[in-house]
Amino acid sequence: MIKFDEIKRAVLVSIWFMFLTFPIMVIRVNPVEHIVEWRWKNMVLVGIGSFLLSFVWNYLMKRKELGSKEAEAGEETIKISLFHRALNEKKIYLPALVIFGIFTISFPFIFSMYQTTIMVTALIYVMLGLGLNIVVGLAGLLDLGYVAFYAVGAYSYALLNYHFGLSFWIALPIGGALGAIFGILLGFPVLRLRGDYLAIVTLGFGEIIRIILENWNEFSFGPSGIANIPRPPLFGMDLSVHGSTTYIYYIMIVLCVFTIFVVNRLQDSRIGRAWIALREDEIACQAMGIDKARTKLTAFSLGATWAGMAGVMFAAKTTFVNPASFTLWESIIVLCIVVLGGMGSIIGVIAGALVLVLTPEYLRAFSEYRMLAFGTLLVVMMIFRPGGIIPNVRRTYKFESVKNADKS
Amino acid sequence: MLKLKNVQTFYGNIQALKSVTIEIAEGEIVTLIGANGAGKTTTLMAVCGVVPPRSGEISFMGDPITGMEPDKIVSLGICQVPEGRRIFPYLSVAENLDMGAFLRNDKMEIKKDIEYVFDLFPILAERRHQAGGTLSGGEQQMLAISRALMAKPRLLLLDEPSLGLAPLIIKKIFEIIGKINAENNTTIFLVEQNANLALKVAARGYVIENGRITLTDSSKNLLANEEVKKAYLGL
Amino acid sequence: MEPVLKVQNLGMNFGGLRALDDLDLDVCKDEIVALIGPNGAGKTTFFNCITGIYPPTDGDVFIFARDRDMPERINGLKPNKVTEKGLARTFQNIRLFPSMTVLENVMIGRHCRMHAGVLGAVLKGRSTVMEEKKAVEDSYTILEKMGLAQFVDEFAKNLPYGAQRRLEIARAMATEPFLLLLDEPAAGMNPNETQELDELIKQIRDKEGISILLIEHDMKLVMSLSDRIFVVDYGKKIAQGTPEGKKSRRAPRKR
Amino acid sequence: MDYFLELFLGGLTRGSIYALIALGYTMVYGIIELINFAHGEIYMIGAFTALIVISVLTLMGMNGIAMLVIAGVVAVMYSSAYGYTVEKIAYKPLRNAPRLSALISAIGMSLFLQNYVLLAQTSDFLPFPNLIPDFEFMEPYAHIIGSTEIVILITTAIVMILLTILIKFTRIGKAMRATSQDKTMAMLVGINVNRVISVTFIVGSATAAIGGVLIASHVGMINFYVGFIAGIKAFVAAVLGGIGSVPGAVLGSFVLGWTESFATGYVSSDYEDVFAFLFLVLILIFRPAGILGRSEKNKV
Repeated sequence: MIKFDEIKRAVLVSIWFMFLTFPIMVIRVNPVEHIVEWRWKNMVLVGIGSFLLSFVWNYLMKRKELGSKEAEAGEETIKISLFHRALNEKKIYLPALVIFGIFTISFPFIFSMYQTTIMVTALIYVMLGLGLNIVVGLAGLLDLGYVAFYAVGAYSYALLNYHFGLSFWIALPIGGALGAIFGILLGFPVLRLRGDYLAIVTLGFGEIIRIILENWNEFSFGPSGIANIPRPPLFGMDLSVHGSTTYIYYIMIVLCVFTIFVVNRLQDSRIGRAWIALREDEIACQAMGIDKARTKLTAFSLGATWAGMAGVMFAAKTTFVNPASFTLWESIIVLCIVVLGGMGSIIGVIAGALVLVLTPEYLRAFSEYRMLAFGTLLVVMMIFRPGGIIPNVRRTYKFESVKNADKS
Repeated sequence: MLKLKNVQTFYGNIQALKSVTIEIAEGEIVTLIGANGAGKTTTLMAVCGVVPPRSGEISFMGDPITGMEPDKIVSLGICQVPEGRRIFPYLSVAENLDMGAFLRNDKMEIKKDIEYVFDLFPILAERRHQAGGTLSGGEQQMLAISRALMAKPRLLLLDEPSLGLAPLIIKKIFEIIGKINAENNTTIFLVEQNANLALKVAARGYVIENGRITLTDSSKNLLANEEVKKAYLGL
Repeated sequence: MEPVLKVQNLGMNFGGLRALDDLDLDVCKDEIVALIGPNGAGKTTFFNCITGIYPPTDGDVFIFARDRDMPERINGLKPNKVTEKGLARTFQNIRLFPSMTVLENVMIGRHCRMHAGVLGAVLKGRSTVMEEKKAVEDSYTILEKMGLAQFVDEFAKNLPYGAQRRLEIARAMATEPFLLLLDEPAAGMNPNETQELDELIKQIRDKEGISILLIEHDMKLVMSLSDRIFVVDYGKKIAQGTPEGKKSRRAPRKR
Repeated sequence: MDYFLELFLGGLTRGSIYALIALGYTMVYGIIELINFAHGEIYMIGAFTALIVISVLTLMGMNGIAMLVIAGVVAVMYSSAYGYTVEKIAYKPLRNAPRLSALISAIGMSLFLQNYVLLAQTSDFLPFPNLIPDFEFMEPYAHIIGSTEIVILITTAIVMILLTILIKFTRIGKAMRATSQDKTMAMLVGINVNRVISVTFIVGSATAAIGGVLIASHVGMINFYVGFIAGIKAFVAAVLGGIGSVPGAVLGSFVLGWTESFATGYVSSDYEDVFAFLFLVLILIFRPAGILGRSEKNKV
């Protein structure tokens, strides 16, 4: 039943939005030719649209409140853990994993090269997301300049190849190592900074790297970038474009599995515990004998290592790098992947990367509106599902399970 | 004057208050005692509307105030001195007092009341231009009480005024609490962990355990009660 | 009696404020020493100076570690280094890691006695696995001693208040200290819990051989526990003595 | 010397504009501890609204400084309305959520507003008429400072003074200060915290709109993306000064303005931003909470 109050509210909302959008939606100006175009139709659309959306919004808000009520009554725990229980239930997750594995392996043969290329991009973002997840999700350090390390990786392959003819397989670890070194370089001065100060300094660092790449022509060839970067070779064979895309796809799969493996191990280790403790209380952490500086630097450099390797992959995939690929927006998108997917949750970050990279790609049909939709998605997700797509339920150390394992 | 009926509140997944019922008459000093985390502070925050109850009713002077915005509740004459004092650290003592009178417009009266609280706590007059954050714990407690008095409350809620203070200062603060009640007929609802002190100044008391009121009686009887003695008086 | 901690002429300035002034204090082996005084007297600042949270402006802090006969100066060391040397502390307002389990909290205390690095974590070799297993066992043993074993898998934030205070002590003990610094351990405890704490602290001293320096307002607890008492006010030491001698003298200065 | 003075005044002008935008950042941050990423877009919408009003009024035959004033007033009105609405939709439901969630929501809002203007208007740069006449008395100094710059400096000064009065002496200003220090306590003394937050967004958006109109007439063109870049700069300025501090935002803006101006003038314009960011990093190393920021001493 829709109540009178709600209708009144919706009418007010719709009037407010008609007023709000009036100059920008209705009037279009062309100051060059002195033309002013009046689009009254838009006003009607905004009015009707906001009238209807007001109901949807109210309904969702009510459900959100109800949802949290249920959670408080202890029902939500069952709902959440259904998914996580599935993860722990061998009968369910093993077959799922097998099916998923077969699907991933056969992907390039089922779908077109175009699809494979998109998937490679998505996988690069999976890697970036998992790397940033170490910094933001585990250690709780807000890094807005993550793209800098991505750029370091990409340019190190491009430049090493250009000057010394280094091959992809040598450049990959070097890119990772250079990323780590830059991570430490950035980490040192910002160790004392907290929260948003850290965010802005890392942001600045990202911009500095980009601007230097753009302007230092002798070093980086400026805005025009470096072209003709070789794709990864396979035993000296020259692969066709199609073949090498498939090849890169498999390299990416292997790298992603490797990343997941490493991040997973790190999470459950002495260092992983220290990160989480550091996120919760720095002072108590130090009082417990944890070296704050070292622990933070480890997080920074590990995160940067993955960005560096992802950068090498990016250069190898596109065969061309220029500074325009490493803007602040890239950092923001990677951060969105981590938060939207579910901070600290590996599956969540993977899901986040796939959603955020693939959605805009497949929304190309509505290309004009896709960024608008993307922005809306971010806002709506954060309001109605703040934990992310797959919220992290941290595996805690269960003492009994350790004990039982001893006996068996 | 104040009535809580079957009030329940939640923080996230945890139920903080489980069906709390309390009644306070005008002019009384009533205390609520209990252990850390039993729900004392939550009860006060529920009355002030900061933690709105999920169910149950709260009424003040016969009118329901459940779910009202905190600022509306304050304007009715309910004022709280919260746990940990919560002085505005970068405002001066005078400005802090000014904030207490935020909802009032009677400049002359406000001036008089400032004189009154300076009379109660002369040390505050000395420090009127000092930033609130630089005061010592005891001075901050005095300032917090004064700030609440600046609102001319009909019902004053005090949350652990003795917390972290040296015994002599505690004694002084409790004397003043009695004085405020006697001089202005201000009703006082006192939450304390220091049951001994609280039951001496209050006429009646409630005991809260794990979000439930488990006992209510006159202070005299509570002081004599074996359970209370064992758990809260350390005898 | 051989000392484990010796503090000489310790001074601390915050801007123009002299928070600590020429403070001397020492703790001997197997001793429980109490530091008392009114609010704002500088007790917690004293703790912070010793444990490296603030570097003291002047004076010296010496420790006499078990396995070394030479005193060691620890002024200005980072807090984590101080902890490594064998001084562990708790906080006035409990600072646990709320969304880690009880066991994990104690395991964080083990951190500085463990060695596994990034590579160890990734490769998960034999030594890492063994170390991890040992850390779990050691932590559980400490929890048992502190009477917290039943909470082992609970989140720290869900523990009752008294248990949180004890967990903080357990976490500090996991760092294998020779001196434990307790900042108002009984604050906010009811008389029953305080009684239990009294026994617990004595046990830690007697069974573990850990010396204890504590700040406390609850005079009953101080009198029952401590071998010696130091009284500070305005950052200065104004008296020191043993509990019996203390009682006859007047209570600390009023404000 | 003239060159130095020119750069100095140029830096001051830049700084003034950064300050107008940075104030919004810092005020919002002071109250709800949120980096309002969409703040730059509010400024851009202010500039666009002004351009639309000017175009319409020009068609109706109006001209000169009166038109600029009308455009400015409408821009301020609309920017405030947008700021208010953005807060209600994207931030208020997240009041108790983790801070990172609110930040992502702000980023989403920023993206939305950019593309909203892009779709409803155009992606091209549009020329923005400079309606500030060349003052005759400025003639002898024209090589050092132009009329537009003078107007910018004076307007900024007036806005700053008004804002200081608002925060220091008015009732709502006191409520703002109290809210920024302790939200729960502010509620307990009877402050309507939601209203204070709304007012903060409105005031911050209004100053941003003034900045938007001024910079648009200074630079002479706008597009949907100008808000993002200016927003980042202003944010840097706010952090430089100590985010949450109003005088800090102003000081940080001037410092940033001068750094850029001198770096451009004496070194190279290519690396203007590099210098700005390096300077930021340097200052934060020595003063981790910014020039005038309160270094939060973590109570142990």
